[in-house]
Formats: sequence, C-alpha cells, structure tokens
Amino acid sequence: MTEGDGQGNGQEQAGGEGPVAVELTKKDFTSDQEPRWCPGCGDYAILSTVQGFLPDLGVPPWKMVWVAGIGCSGRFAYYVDTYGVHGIHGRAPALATGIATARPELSVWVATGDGDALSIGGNHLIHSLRRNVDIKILLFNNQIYGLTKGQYSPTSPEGKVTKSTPFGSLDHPFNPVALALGAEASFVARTIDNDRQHFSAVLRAAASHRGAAFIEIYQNCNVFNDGAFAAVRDKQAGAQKNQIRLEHGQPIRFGEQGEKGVTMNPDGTLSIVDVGEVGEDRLLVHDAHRPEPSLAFALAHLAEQPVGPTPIGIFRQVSRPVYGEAMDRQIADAQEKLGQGDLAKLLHSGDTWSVE
Amino acid sequence: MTEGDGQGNGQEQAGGEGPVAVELTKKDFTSDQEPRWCPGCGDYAILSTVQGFLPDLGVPPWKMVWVAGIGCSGRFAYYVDTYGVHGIHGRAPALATGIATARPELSVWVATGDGDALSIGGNHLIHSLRRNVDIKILLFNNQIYGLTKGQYSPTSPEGKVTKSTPFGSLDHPFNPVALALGAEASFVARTIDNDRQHFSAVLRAAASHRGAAFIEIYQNCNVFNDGAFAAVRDKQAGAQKNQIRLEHGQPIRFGEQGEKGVTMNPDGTLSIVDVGEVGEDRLLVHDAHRPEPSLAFALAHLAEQPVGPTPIGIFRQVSRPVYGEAMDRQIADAQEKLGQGDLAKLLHSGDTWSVE
Amino acid sequence: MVTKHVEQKDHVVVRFAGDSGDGMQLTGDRFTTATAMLGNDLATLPDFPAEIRAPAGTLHGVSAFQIHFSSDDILTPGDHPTVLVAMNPAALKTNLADLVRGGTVIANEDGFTDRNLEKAGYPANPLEDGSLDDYQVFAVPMTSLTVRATEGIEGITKKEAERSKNFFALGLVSWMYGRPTDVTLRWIDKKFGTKPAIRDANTAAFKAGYNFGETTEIFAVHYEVKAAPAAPGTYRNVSGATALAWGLIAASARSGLPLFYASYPITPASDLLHELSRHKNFGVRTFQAEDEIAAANMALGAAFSGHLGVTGTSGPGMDLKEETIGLAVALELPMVIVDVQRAGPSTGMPTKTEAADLLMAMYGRHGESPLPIVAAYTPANCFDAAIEAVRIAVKYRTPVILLSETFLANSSEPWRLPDVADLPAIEPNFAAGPNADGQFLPYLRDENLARPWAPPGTEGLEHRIGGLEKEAESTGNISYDALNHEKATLLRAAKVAKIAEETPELAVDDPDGDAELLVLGWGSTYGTIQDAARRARGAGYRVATAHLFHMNPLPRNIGEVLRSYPKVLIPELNMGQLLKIVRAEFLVAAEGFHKVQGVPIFSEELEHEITRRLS
Amino acid sequence: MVTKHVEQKDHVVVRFAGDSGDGMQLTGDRFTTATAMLGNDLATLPDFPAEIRAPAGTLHGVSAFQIHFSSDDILTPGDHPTVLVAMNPAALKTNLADLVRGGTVIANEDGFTDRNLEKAGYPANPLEDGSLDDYQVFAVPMTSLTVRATEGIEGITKKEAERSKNFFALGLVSWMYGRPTDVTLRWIDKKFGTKPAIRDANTAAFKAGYNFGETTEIFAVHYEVKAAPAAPGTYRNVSGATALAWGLIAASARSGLPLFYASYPITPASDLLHELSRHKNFGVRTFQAEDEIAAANMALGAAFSGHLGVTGTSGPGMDLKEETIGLAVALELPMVIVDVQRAGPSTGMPTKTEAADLLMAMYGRHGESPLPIVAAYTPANCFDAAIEAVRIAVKYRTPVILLSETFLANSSEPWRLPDVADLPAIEPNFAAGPNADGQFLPYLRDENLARPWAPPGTEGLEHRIGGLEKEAESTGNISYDALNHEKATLLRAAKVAKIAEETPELAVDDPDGDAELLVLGWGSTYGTIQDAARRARGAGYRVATAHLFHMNPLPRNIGEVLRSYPKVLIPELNMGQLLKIVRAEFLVAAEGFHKVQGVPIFSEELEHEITRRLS
Ligand SMILES: Cc1ncc(C[n+]2csc(CCOP(=O)(O)OP(=O)(O)O)c2C)c(N)n1
Ligand SMILES: Cc1ncc(C[n+]2csc(CCOP(=O)(O)OP(=O)(O)O)c2C)c(N)n1
Ligand code: SF4
Ligand code: SF4
Ligand SMILES: [Mg+2]
Ligand SMILES: [Mg+2]
Repeated sequence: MTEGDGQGNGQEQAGGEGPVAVELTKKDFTSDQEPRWCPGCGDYAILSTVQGFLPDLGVPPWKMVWVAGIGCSGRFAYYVDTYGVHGIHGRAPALATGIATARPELSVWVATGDGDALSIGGNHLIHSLRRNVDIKILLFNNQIYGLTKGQYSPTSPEGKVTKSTPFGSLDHPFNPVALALGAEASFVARTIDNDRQHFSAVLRAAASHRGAAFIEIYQNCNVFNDGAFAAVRDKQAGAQKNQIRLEHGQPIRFGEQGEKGVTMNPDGTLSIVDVGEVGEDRLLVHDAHRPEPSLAFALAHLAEQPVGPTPIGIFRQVSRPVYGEAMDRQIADAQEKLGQGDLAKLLHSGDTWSVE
Repeated sequence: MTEGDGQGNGQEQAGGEGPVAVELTKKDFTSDQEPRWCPGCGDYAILSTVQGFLPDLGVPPWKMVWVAGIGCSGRFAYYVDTYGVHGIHGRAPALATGIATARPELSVWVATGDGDALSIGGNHLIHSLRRNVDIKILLFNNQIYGLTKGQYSPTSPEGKVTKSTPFGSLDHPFNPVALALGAEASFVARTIDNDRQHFSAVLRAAASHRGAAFIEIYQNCNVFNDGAFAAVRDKQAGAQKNQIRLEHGQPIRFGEQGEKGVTMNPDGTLSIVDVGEVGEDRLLVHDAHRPEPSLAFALAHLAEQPVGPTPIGIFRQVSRPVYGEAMDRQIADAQEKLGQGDLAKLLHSGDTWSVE
Repeated sequence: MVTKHVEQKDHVVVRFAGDSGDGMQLTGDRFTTATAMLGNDLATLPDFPAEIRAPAGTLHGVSAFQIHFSSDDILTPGDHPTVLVAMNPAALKTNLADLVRGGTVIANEDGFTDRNLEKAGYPANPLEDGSLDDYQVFAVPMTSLTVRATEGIEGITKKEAERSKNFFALGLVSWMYGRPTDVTLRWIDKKFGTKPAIRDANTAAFKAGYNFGETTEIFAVHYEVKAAPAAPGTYRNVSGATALAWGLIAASARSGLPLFYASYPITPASDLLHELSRHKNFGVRTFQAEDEIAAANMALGAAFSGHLGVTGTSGPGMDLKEETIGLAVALELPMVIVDVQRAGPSTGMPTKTEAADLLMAMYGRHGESPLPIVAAYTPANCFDAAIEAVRIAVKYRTPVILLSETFLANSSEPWRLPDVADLPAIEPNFAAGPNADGQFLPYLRDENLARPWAPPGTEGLEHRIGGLEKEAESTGNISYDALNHEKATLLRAAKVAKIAEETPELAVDDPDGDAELLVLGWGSTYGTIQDAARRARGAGYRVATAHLFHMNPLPRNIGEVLRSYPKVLIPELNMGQLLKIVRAEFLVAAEGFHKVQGVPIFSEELEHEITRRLS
Repeated sequence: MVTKHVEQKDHVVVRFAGDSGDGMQLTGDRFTTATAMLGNDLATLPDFPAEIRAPAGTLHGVSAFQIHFSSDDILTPGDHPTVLVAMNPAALKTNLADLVRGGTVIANEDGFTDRNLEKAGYPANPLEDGSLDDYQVFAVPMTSLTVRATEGIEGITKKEAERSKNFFALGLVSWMYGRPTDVTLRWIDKKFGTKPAIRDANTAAFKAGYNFGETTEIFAVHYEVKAAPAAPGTYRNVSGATALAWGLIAASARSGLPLFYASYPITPASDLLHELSRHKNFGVRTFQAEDEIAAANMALGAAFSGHLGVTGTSGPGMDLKEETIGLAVALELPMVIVDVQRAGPSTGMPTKTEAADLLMAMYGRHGESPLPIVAAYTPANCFDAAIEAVRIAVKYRTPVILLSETFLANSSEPWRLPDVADLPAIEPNFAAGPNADGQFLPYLRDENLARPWAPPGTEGLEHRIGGLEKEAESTGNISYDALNHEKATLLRAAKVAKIAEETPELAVDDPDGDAELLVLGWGSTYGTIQDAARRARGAGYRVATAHLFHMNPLPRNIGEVLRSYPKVLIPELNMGQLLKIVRAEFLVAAEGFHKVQGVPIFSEELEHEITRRLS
C-alpha cells in the first residue's frame, strides 16, 4: 500500500462501525479543566489547533487516549476530553506503547516536551520509533525546561545562558528530526505552534499514518525562552521568507514569492539557491516516501537551528509493519496453529503421574 | 585544525611529560585476571587486538581508564591492566562522562554491548555523543544478549527467533552507525572482531580523535548467535567481496579485485556498480571529514544488515569542541574574571550585619 | 552375570557436578523426572556459574545439580549430598567438602587428565593418592566407555560421542537407584528426533551406563527408594519459574483479562519471559522492553487499557521500576510486579539466591506509597502466589509486588495439579457507565476503597488520571489542597490495610500447643523451617512454626500469635528484614537468624539455632 | 502632618499574598533582608503555586510569602499571620482563613475589580460587604497610587508602572514596622541599574508606599520591633538551598577535592544546581545530566577520578538513582546524594514540603546495601549538614544520603557566619602507593574498615572494581565464594555502624531533668518542636526534646535516652518513618504524630499533642 491512504490509529475501529453517529465538535474534545499555562504560552495555540482538528479525524473521544509526560507540555493530557494518562517524566512513549500494543484499535497520542522526550525520555522515544508502535508523538519543542523554571534543554543552542548555565551551556544540541530519522522513524515532521493550517495538515497526515509518527512543534515559551523561533514563527521577523515548506513530489522552493529554492549538488550536499539563477527544473524535488532516509536526513541538516531558512512539513513518511498489529497477528497465528489456550491441558502437558 | 592530528584523549598529558620513559608492551595492559568468555568467543580477539594496540598509543596504563557496563562485553574492564570500573547495566557512557569531564587529561575507554549501549543504555549513549565527551566507545555488537543466555537485542534482525521470541522478534532493529550519526556523533566507525589490522587502524584513529568516538565492532557470539556476521567476517563465506572498506579521500570500491564500487545518483541515492561498466572516475569518493553528516548517513544505510556488501571503516570524523576541555576553560575563565574562589568572601558576600 | 544385592533407602541426596559444557543441569532434570514418575517425593537445587561457558576444567566453570528424593515427604534439597557424581577434577574439588563423610563419589576417570588436575589445582590424582579414603569411590572411565558404546553409529564424530558421557552417568545412577529407563529413553527420542545420530549416541550412552552398573563387579549393591505416600491426584514436577508463569496464565484465564507481560531480561527472572512467550495461544502478549523502566510503564499502560499488566525482574531492575510503581500507586490501577530476588547489593551474585528485597518492596519508593506484597514459599506455591497477587491487584486496583527467589525459580518439586474449576475466580468489574447520577467519577471508591477501572472504549467514561496529587474520593482532579493530600495519603494506606480483613489468618503449627519458641518465616525458608522444626521436635524440643504468604498487609492475627509465644525466631536469607517489620509493628523481642551466602539455609543450621535457644 | 503613635511589639507575622505575577516572593525577600539587617530574629515560609504563571486573578495562581520576625529568638515562620497583605481578591480568599482573628488586612483596593472578584468567586466585594468586620482592614488603592507616583518618569509605560505596586506595598509595610529604607533602596539601584526607568519607578513606588503610611490618616499607629539578642558575630540571612550549596563548596575547599555536582533539574532541588553553577571560580564543575541516573553515574565517575562527587535531586529522582547508589555501596567510593524531599507519592505536590523519604533512604535499594544518612534541620544547618555528609563520605569511602526538605530549602533565617578556619578539615588520604609489600590491594581496609581511594594517574595503583561481589578484605577481585559474600555483607554493615563511635551522642534538652515525655525529632520539625516544648513547659508540663542529625547510624546513646523516658513522641512530616526505625531497633513504645499536608507542623498542633499526653 502507499502512504496516506492508511487507515491506522483507531480509524478502522471507528470506521468499522460506520461513520460515527454524532457529528463531533471541538467541544467533544474539550475537558472541564481550565488550562493553567502562562498567558501567551504557545501551548494554548497547540491545544486549540489539536482540539479543532480532532473532530475531523472521525474517532470518538472514547476510542482515543492522550498520554503525556511531565512538563508544561504534560498538562496537555488534562485538557483534551478523551481517555488520558499524565505519566511520569520521560516515560510517555513507553506508557503509550503499552496502550497501543494492548489495544491496537485505539487512537493513541503522546504530548511531550524537549526535556521530557529528548533528555530523560530519549531512550523510550527512539525505541518506540524503531518499533513503529502506532502512536502519534507531539514534541512541544520550546528549547527550554519550562515547568522547572528555565534550565537549558537538549535542543537549546550551544552557549545558551540559563538558570543552570550562567556562563553558557556547553552542550551541542540534538536536531530532533535527524535523531528521529537515525532511530528508523517511519513518519517525521516539523510544524509551528501558531500556524494552525500547516499544523492541522501535518496532524492529519500523522493520524492516517500507520505506525509511529513523530512531530516536532516549534513552541514559544514566552516566559523563559521568548522568541527562540522568531525567524520562522513571527511575521515581523520575516517568518515567510524563512519557512521552507516541504511538499511531497514538489520542487523545494520558498521565500515570499518562492524566489528561493534548494538544489542537490553532485556530491549529495544541498544548497540554497535563487530560483531565478538556476531555474526551477534544477530544484530538488521532495520525496517523503523514499524508503531510504538519507534525503530526509540531509533536509533535516539544512538548518541546525531555526534562525534562518528552515524546512517544515513532512520529512519522511514510509510504510513499515505496525508493532501492535504484528503482535496481534502472532497471537492469532498461534491460536490457529495451537488452538485456543486450554489451561487444564497446559497444566497436564509433559510428564505427569497419578496417585490413586 | 584538521582531524587525525588531534592529540586528545590523554596524549597531551602523556606527551606533556615527554615520551613515556619505559617502552610499553602488551603485558603492561594485561591484568592478572583470566578471561572467562566461552571458548571461541569473538571477545577474545577484541581483547587481544586492543591489548596489542594500546602500547602504541603511548599512554601509560595509570593514565588510562576502562569503563564497562554489564554483559559478556562488560567483563572486558577486568582484563585490561589499567584503572577500570565495571559499572551497572547501560550506564557506562554516563560513568565515563563523569571521569572524562572531571579529568580531561585521562584516556577514557568504554566497552559495551548491543544490549548495554543500545537497549537500556541508549539514552546515555546518544547524549555522550552529542556532547562530544572525550571517551572512546567500543560497541561489541553480537546482535544478541549473551550474558543472559540468548535473547534478541536492538540490533537483531526482524523475525529473529530467540529464547524470548520463539515465534520471531517483531522489532525493527537499530542501525548503530545511523543512530550515532543522528545523535550528532563526531567520530563514527565500524570494524570486525577478527580483522586485527583494520580494527587496530580504527582504534588508532579513534584514539587520536578529540571527543567522543563511536566504534561498532561486529563480534561473533559463537554460542547464541554464531555466524551472524559470516558474510563480512568469514573468508569461506566470501567476506572479502562483501567488505566495503571506506577510506577518506578514496573512491569507494570493493570486491576481490576491487571490481565493484559505489556511485551516487543525481537524487542522492547510492548504487553498487561494476567499476568496469561505469568507470572508476564515476565512483563516489569517501569524505569522512565533511561537516554535514548526510553522506556518512547514506553509507550507513547502504547495508541494513551485514548479509551482503557492507561498509566498514571510518564513516565520519569531524572536529567539534570537546566537552571536558570546554568545562575546564569555563572554570579557568571564571577564575581569571572573578579570581580564585575565596570561601570567607563568599560567606560574607551580599547583605550582612554585625552584633558586637 | 553377577547378582546384585538390593538395599532399601528412604533418603538419598545425589549431586551431579561437571563442566558448564557437560550438561549437568540436563542430566539432573532427566534424573528428576524419572524420580518424580516413580512417585518419590523430591526437591532439587541447581547451581550454575555466572559464566555462560567458562573454559573447560576450571573451578569457576563447574555446574552442579542436586536432588533429594525420598519415600517420605521431604521439604528441602538436602544439606549434604550422599552421592557425588564428578565428571572432572574441578567438579570434585569444588563439591567434595559438601559430601557427607563416608559418602559415595562416582568419578569420570577419563576426566582426571593431568591438564584437568592441574587446572583444578590438584598436585596428584585424588582418585589414586588415597586422599579420598574416607569416601566410597567409584572411578569409571565414562568418556571412553561412551565412545566405545557409540561406535558404529552413523555420522557421529568422536567429539560428539564424548559429549554423550553425561547420559552414561545418568544411566549408571539410574541403575543404582532403580529409576525407570523408559521415561528417559522416550525423552531422548522426542528431544533429538531431528538429529538421529545424536539421539542414538545418547541412547547408547544411557544404556551403556545402566548396563555398566548391572554387569560389572564394581557395584555390589544397588538401592530401592519406594514411592512416597501422596494424596490421590495427578502430579507433575514443576519449577518455581514455570509455576509462576503458569499462575499468571491461570489468573488471566480466570479473570478473562488478556495477559500483558512486559519485561527486560535479567537472571533469574528471564525464564518467566521465556516461558510466557511460548503461550501466545492463551492470548499472552510478551514484550521485551528496552529497559525495566519501559517494561513497567508498558505494563501500566496495558493495565490502563484493561489488560492484566505484569512486569517481572530481579533486584537491579526493581530499583529502576520504583518510580513507575509509585505512579501505579497514585493511579490506583491493577498491576503485578514480580521480583525474583537474587544476591545483592548491586550486581552482586546474579545466579545465587537471597531474599533481601523485602524492605525495598515495602519502602523503595519516595513519599508514602504503600502497596500489597505476596511472597511465594515453594516452587509449586509460585502458582498460587501469582494468582493471589493478581486477585488482590484487580480487586483493590493497586500494584502488587510478588516476591520470588532464585532458589524457588530454579528448584523443582512434585505438584499435585489443581482442578482448574477450583481456582479462584477473579472479577475485573469494569466500570460499565456513569457512577454518580449521569457523571463518571474515576476516584469514587467502593466498599474496599477501590476506585472504578474504566479502560478506554466506553462512551461517557472518558477520564484523565496522573501522578500529581488528586482529589481523593470522587473526581480525581489535580488537587493541591492540604487536607485532601492528607486524606488521600490515609486512604491509600487504608485501602492496603483493609486487605487483611479478607486474607486468611496466620496458621500456626504447634503440635502439642505448648511450644516455647515460634519460628516465623517467609519465602523459600519454608522447607528448611518445617524440616528443622521436625528434627527439633524429634529431639524433644517444643517448637511451633508459622509461615507468611501475605507480607503486606500482614495477617490480622499475627500480633496475637507473636505475643502468645515466649520466644520468636525469624530465620531469613537477609540481615533481618521481616524481623525489623515485626519488631516495629508489634514490639515483640523477636530474634533473627541470618544467612547471606547465596544458598538456602540448611536444616541442621536452623535446627541448631532452635535448640540452642531452648536448651 | 499627622503625628503617629509608636507601639512596641515583640512578635509579628506578616504574609504577602498576590498573583504569581505580582512579585510577592521578591517583596518578601526584600522585607526579610531589611528585617534581618535590623537585627530581628526571623523565619520565613515562601509558598508558591505549581504553575509557572497561572492566569492572573485565579485562586490557584496565588503566590504567598510569610515572615515571622521578633525581638526574641524565634524558631518557626509562625502558625498564623497577624498581618495579611492581599494584592487581589484571590489572595484574600486563599489566605484569610490563616489570619488570626482580629488580625490586620492590607488590601490593594485597585485589585478588587469585578472581574477579579468573580475569578475569586466573591459574590460581593469583601472590602465593602462587612464580611471582614472581625479584622482590621486597610483598603489602599496601591496600583493607582503607584501609577501616580511614577508619573513623569522617563520611558515608563503605564503597564510597567503598575507592575511596581509590590514596591508600594513593601514601602507601606516597611513604614508600619519601621524597617530601614536604605537597604531596599540600595538593592533597587543595584538590581535595576541597567534599566533606569524601572529602577526609578520601583524607587518611587517604594517611597510612595512609605510616605503613604507616614502621611495619611489611615494609619494611626506604627510599630517597633527591637533587635533580638544575639551572640556577637557577623550575620547574614540565608536559605537552606544556599546554605547547602555553600556547604558543599566549603567541604570542597576544606578537603581540597574539586567539587563535581551532577544533577537533573527538579523542584525543589534545582536551586542547588543554579547556585553551584555560579561559582565556577571555586573550581566547581556543574553538569546538567540527561536524567537522574546519568547524574548519579557521572558523580560516581567523578568520585572514582578523585573529585568530590555529588548529585542532588528530589523524590522521583531518588527512585531513579537507587541502582547507582547501590553500585556506590559496592564500590565503596565517597559520594554524596542530596535529596530535597517534597510531597509524594509519585509526582505528588512538587512545590509542597514533606519528609517521607527516610525509609527509602534506608532501604530503597535491592539487597543489603546500608549507607550513612544525615538530615539537615534548619536552613542554616544545611551548611553544616553538607560538610558532615562529605566528611563521612570521604573518611569512610561510602555514598552518603543527605536529606533536606522543600521547606528548609526555601525558608530562610539569620545565620551567624562561621570562621572558615573553624570548619572541620577533611582529609582525602589518597592512596600514595602499594599497601601490601609492593602490591596494591584496593579492598585492604583501614581501622575504620574504609578501603583505599586511588584515583587514576598514580603508577602502580591500577585497579579494577565493579558491582559484582568482591573478595571483601584485600584484592576486591570478583568472588562467588559463599562465605566471602556473607563476610562482605557484614563488613559493609559494620563500616556504617562504626561511624557512631565518633559522631556526637544525642543531646537531650530536659531543663529540670524530670520530664515525663521526650519529643524526638529529625529534619525541619526542629523549630516547631522547640517552640511547642517551650510553650508546654510554660504551661507547666515536663517535656524533654532531642533532635537527630545523624539518621544512620543513630547516635550510640539513643537507646539509653529513649528508655529513660516513660513516654516518647515522634512528630514527623510523614506517616511515621523514624518511628518505625526506632521501635524496631529499641522496642520502645514510642508514639508518632503525623502531618502530611504539604506544610510544616504548627507549634500549636504539636503543643496540643504534647499536653494531651501529659494531662
Ligand atoms: C524523574 C523526574 N525528574 C525531574 C523532574 C522535574 N521536571 C519536571 S518537567 C521537567 C522538564 C520540563 O521540560 P520540557 O520537557 O521541555 O517541558 P516544558 O515544561 O518545557 O514544556 C523536569 C526536569 C520530574 N518531574 N521527574
Ligand atoms: C538493570 C539490569 N537489567 C538487566 C540486567 C541483566 N543483563 C545483564 S547483561 C544484559 C544484556 C547483555 O547483552 P549485551 O549488552 O549485548 O552484552 P553481551 O552479553 O551480548 O556481550 C542484561 C539484560 C542487569 N544486569 N541489570
Ligand atoms: S513556562 Fe513557558 S512553556 Fe511553561 S506555560 Fe509558561 S510560557 Fe508556557
Ligand atoms: S555468550 Fe556469546 S558473547 Fe558471551 S562469552 Fe559466550 S560466546 Fe561470547
Ligand atoms: Mg521544553
Ligand atoms: Mg550482545
């Protein structure tokens, strides 16, 4: 099968019962708990976009689970009126793996932060990606530890001055998209908290992807790291000209009038060029479905930090066996081959003897 | 500076005192503990190659530390007659980071396994690589859990039948080289336990690299996973024709008489070709020093499993600030700016008052 | 054909010892099965080295298997072997000290080469230098006899033939104790059916060993050990590891909850993962996680999803799971955590037994996070313990820690198979709908203080729970209210304490009701305690015994019981952990007897501790 | 110009309360410094919400700071404020209940808008509807007065001006209690020097508040609180967090061991990382690790390298470090683990205080892995506790757990600065060379049972250590020997127990030596216990007190002490953890008083517990 037409992540089930009886609305995905983020936090925009998107998905709230770790991002789970677990720090992907593997028919979503997913939770993240567990991971990347009041994170740029690094951080940051690609992820995307339309499109693609979907969201923490993504997020800062919007099958161009583009050099390196100079047909055509992840990887490294032209959109989207489904298949096969388990038979299997 | 000529990893110190007085021999790096691996285990070959190489390094045993995790590989630390710590499962990179950051002048080495480093220890591995801590990591990859008697590991191929997966494993494996590259590693290489010469050359390059060096070693576990690497390891299995030996600056060719080669297509994908057909000058020239890791990443994906033509050697070797040194510099700067810390001054700083 | 004299014996302790490569564990297993089939009561004690396959002939490479079998019911694998089968000098060296004086040594003469003698540190050959004069020694050239016996077998190399020597030993000892041969021969057929050459070699070696005893003069007598009296029923021999795994499957079957077992391999808990992964046809999902933290979280996620979430590990893995177990305490979801204890601290001695994780199970998490604890006390009892742990977890919506031990997991005993219908039924009682006029309150508690379990999938029951403190009795919404936190803390404790209202009272075995000393135990010390008490009573001492199955909460009558005896002795394979709990709780001057040597307590050791307190 | 009447007071408890955005913590800090400079004795209790900046005006967004200051020496931040400064309705609503009946309310009238009243759930304005008649209410339009006062300041927006209103409040209360203004004004200059507009606005607001009290009729009286008697010396005000961080720096300076602090951020332990990271010029290496497990391993690696390895965290992080701490116990390397306890279980209430990690510190690791534990008991005492933890760790080559608490970390008190020369010297005593005729034996123990510490770099001392059981007294080579394991287990325990031989005996405060009840405490309950005992004695009850600093091993005379009192009461911010330890160890019928509400025990609560036991 080709991507996109997948009906993974809870939709079969929902579909299985025919179109959901009641028309779903944003209200159906809004809990009675009042959000407690700082005024102006990018998390509000994320919540509103997600709650606005979920009804389109056609999965009723009772077939959906939101799992979150600890962090400002972690509060997300309380605000979406579905089933939800607010776990412990960094373990959301593991917890969600348990849910998605036990109940492959559920739609399972993870809300996590750059510290939660990439610092303490890095191991669970990369393992859930390589296994292609059917979970959709939303990484709220604000390049800072918000809830603990402002220490640098694994995505903060080198030299970052924070509460824990008054002389500047020494850590070379992760490139979350590159890390996910190195971890065999089958779906990798990047979007921006305040770009409702782009964000929604990415969510839609992720939801229909069969297996693990990793979405990095540039999220502004206006209290501890305001403006970290200004170059690609704020109109005044010229976001338009810096957003390189990747579209599968389309030549990669950007800028106010698409005057800029990306080309691949004979040695495989990428360059940013003036479309006028090189001509449209020399532009690199984005291929998110390419089985081999090197192109996506190269695009991920086009910008190490979102301070200039930066790709957003779907870097990679390929088809791989889905973990939970595969496990169900093994069970079905075993039951077919060995028959439904019979406890008495099991206890009496092998060498036994009787005493009258 | 360019790579290779770096004098990192304990050599300054050693050098600092002029050439080490006594000529070092293999004996100086051989402890009194008798190795306890299974007869025929690839670990013996690794130990012997390492002990044979270390004397050339010019670092005296008392300035070297070997850190190991738990696993058959973990026993390594007991057999090299240097300072050593056999830590707990998966944490060797973190323990070694503490040592290398506290004492940048020491030569710090890590011996770990595919379960130790990639399963439970995955997070510490990727973080030590991104930080570029000055440690040399030897990953004994036997695609199995040896010490616990034969469960599959994160590098075992899909469908692997083991004690814990009688119906075959469902996990899609990591590609250790690709994972390391995705984690911003500055030095990434692959070698083979029984190829003393190639292995020694890789060790030499790693030792002189300033920062974290990651070396994947194909290691045969003849008890629980015999022959997993036969295609690239055993002469009878035609190892010669499957080893793609990467050499910086050289066109990539392989085969008994180098009749095969690797080319890059316009779309950035790689192909294996007959040199005769395409001609030598069309071959891809390996560039391990390229700042951008995509070429190394593409080469890592040339073979997902070592069952056919598989690249070995140094995939990537670039220069980045070294973590421990950077921290020392910050301390030196602080002392220069603020003066050597004075405890009494600190206690009396800010608002104080006196009572007569 | 010499005629052999037959002697009756009621107790025999045989230990098979050889190189890790010699297949001693297999030999022991086979001998055990034959013995079980004969109806003897038995207990076994496997003892293998940490190394996978240490270099041949070395002292640290020795692997041993001990079996105690009898015509009465017995309780332990025996303090000292009466017969030692030594396949090489290292095996003799490392095991001789345990042999009873005057005991029997059956040595593989061919294994006593100069090279092996040297590796074992023998200046001279002990089979010849008279150093074994205190023992009855039979030197048998097992290797060469095996090779001879296998001559002419199609496609068998000499090396392979030699590897069959353990079957020669098995045959010989089977003859000595009149074990049935058919069981073993059938097994060989089945096991090596696909490798005819090997099958034939093993068969030939086994028969050769058996006939060697029968025909040669060397052995004048052989022994008969009659079947032990046993209740009517069907029996099998079972190890603690298998019993525990099957107990989880049984609990799954009885509750209708699909079993989800997430684990990260670790000795000695890995066997649970191995055994469970073979039974997918029971709907069992086994998940080899990236680490113990992930395994615990996966099991918890499965529990949230309405599955029977179980995770298993040993000491080091328990340390790592504690934070997640604390979350489970806060979420109040059913979950079972199996800890197969091994010798610590830290990596310790991974293949050796100990029972020193009790206090960690009680207090290993930050804050006040109480949970129920069940401890298995015999190999077969691991089956019941697993079911009981699940029953409590599901009924009270709480994580339960199930304690086993290396010794229990590896040891085996005859098990009278229960009737499946008699196993306790377990009711998941999922929330079906709103529980408070039209509304669903996830923390509205029932008479057991348990909250509703509402897995995803039911319309109207959508709810969100987490590790932050929650309103304690209805909504479960995040609450920072001071008094609510205290209430929640007390409720979590009360719920666990309440379990004691339904668990059985502590039963005391005090034959004449006049005992001066109560021996209170838990875990694998059960057999030793029963055996030692028996011996002490035999010697005229007045001793009572009681054994704990529920470690938390303790049986409701334990205080009474403890106070009703002038002296209380608590033997433990740790430095006194139950002792601390009991003293703190009941202020009784109980004393402890502690052994931390990586092996079980011997009956004679405990007997001495009992008698010296009563003399 | 009205003349104001001055009244003497010896105790005042002021609580500043407002939005998280209103800067109440800063206001409290400034008021505290001025009060300290005046020589009053004081204790503070900050209380902030879990949210970073909850929406303005909401109840859960309220942040408060309480200070108790006096002309005598005092021990607690006070049970109930006598003065409440409320910047908005939510602040009034959430704090009024704590105010003493008849107490003073100073409200920012401008904050009581309809919108804010509604958010706080007030049907009507409490400042007007007479609901506050039992209190002395001063409604002051702080916001508008501040805006007026800042008019004409170059480049200040109205919004910025309004933000200065907390300085108006500070000025007003400073006037009410005759606090010096220069300290505050100097601080404003320094702090906002780079932002002149803000500086001037804050200065103007502060002065306006001060003058408002001075000039308007509203306030008829103001108060004087005389300096408290204090021993000669130089003093500063210090929080537990700062004191602990400085204690580690001091220990580093006194031992010559470079400090290596590895930590993963977590409330309330993060402040240690923040403070230490500012002092790199002391050679302090601070490392923000990827998680707590890594942090512990990095600190351990640094310890192996000859540095002072320290890691700090709170409950959830402690769970994760346990396995590594167990390794440190096996490696016998000096290391300090700081646990700033917070309210659990699980994520619990991260900003609230509790002391429920004691049993985890004792038993949180698998197997038998004992280690020393030190618990700080006042903010300033955190300094000494840090030094003592390091001293023990280095001398005995062992990990030491140092327990602090959220309340201790955030609270502050005047601290008489020690003379650096008087601080205990700490001798690393690194191994200089071979210790057994030419050979180096890493586990050859000294008279304290401590092993040699031989960091890399010294020729001839190369050695390898690990978590597997080791030969216990010399080589430290891997050993599976049964008796060695027991010996090693006993040695590890004996080494820790031995520390009690040199630590001070438990001091008892029993004024007339005739007390009928001993109150035994540990941790932050110190102040409350002293205060409550004082009150009870004042009421004629005979009460003795004793407070623990060393939690493991306990002082060598504690058994004696406990047995010498007919009644023992142990108040704890948990469900009775020290209580369990003491009862198990000494079989004394001690009783507990438990409070788990995320706040300290109040003196009146404890006084009641004492007196009801003596009536
Ligand atoms: C085991 C554990 N360690 C540390 C913490 C403290 N903590 C809570 S959230 C967090 C990091 C938050 O950063 P991020 O994941 O980026 O989320 P954000 O707040 O920025 O959305 C930390 C360190 C914790 N709760 N648990
Ligand atoms: C916390 C913890 N979990 C599990 C184990 C058990 N264990 C020891 S080594 C190992 C994996 C070994 O595999 P690998 O790292 O590949 O090393 P190998 O033996 O193959 O060389 C495991 C799971 C342990 N010692 N500690
Ligand atoms: S701290 Fe930052 S991320 Fe957290 S809620 Fe406030 S603005 Fe948002
Ligand atoms: S189990 Fe495998 S890896 Fe381990 S020692 Fe034996 S052969 Fe080597
Ligand atoms: Mg963040
Ligand atoms: Mg391996």
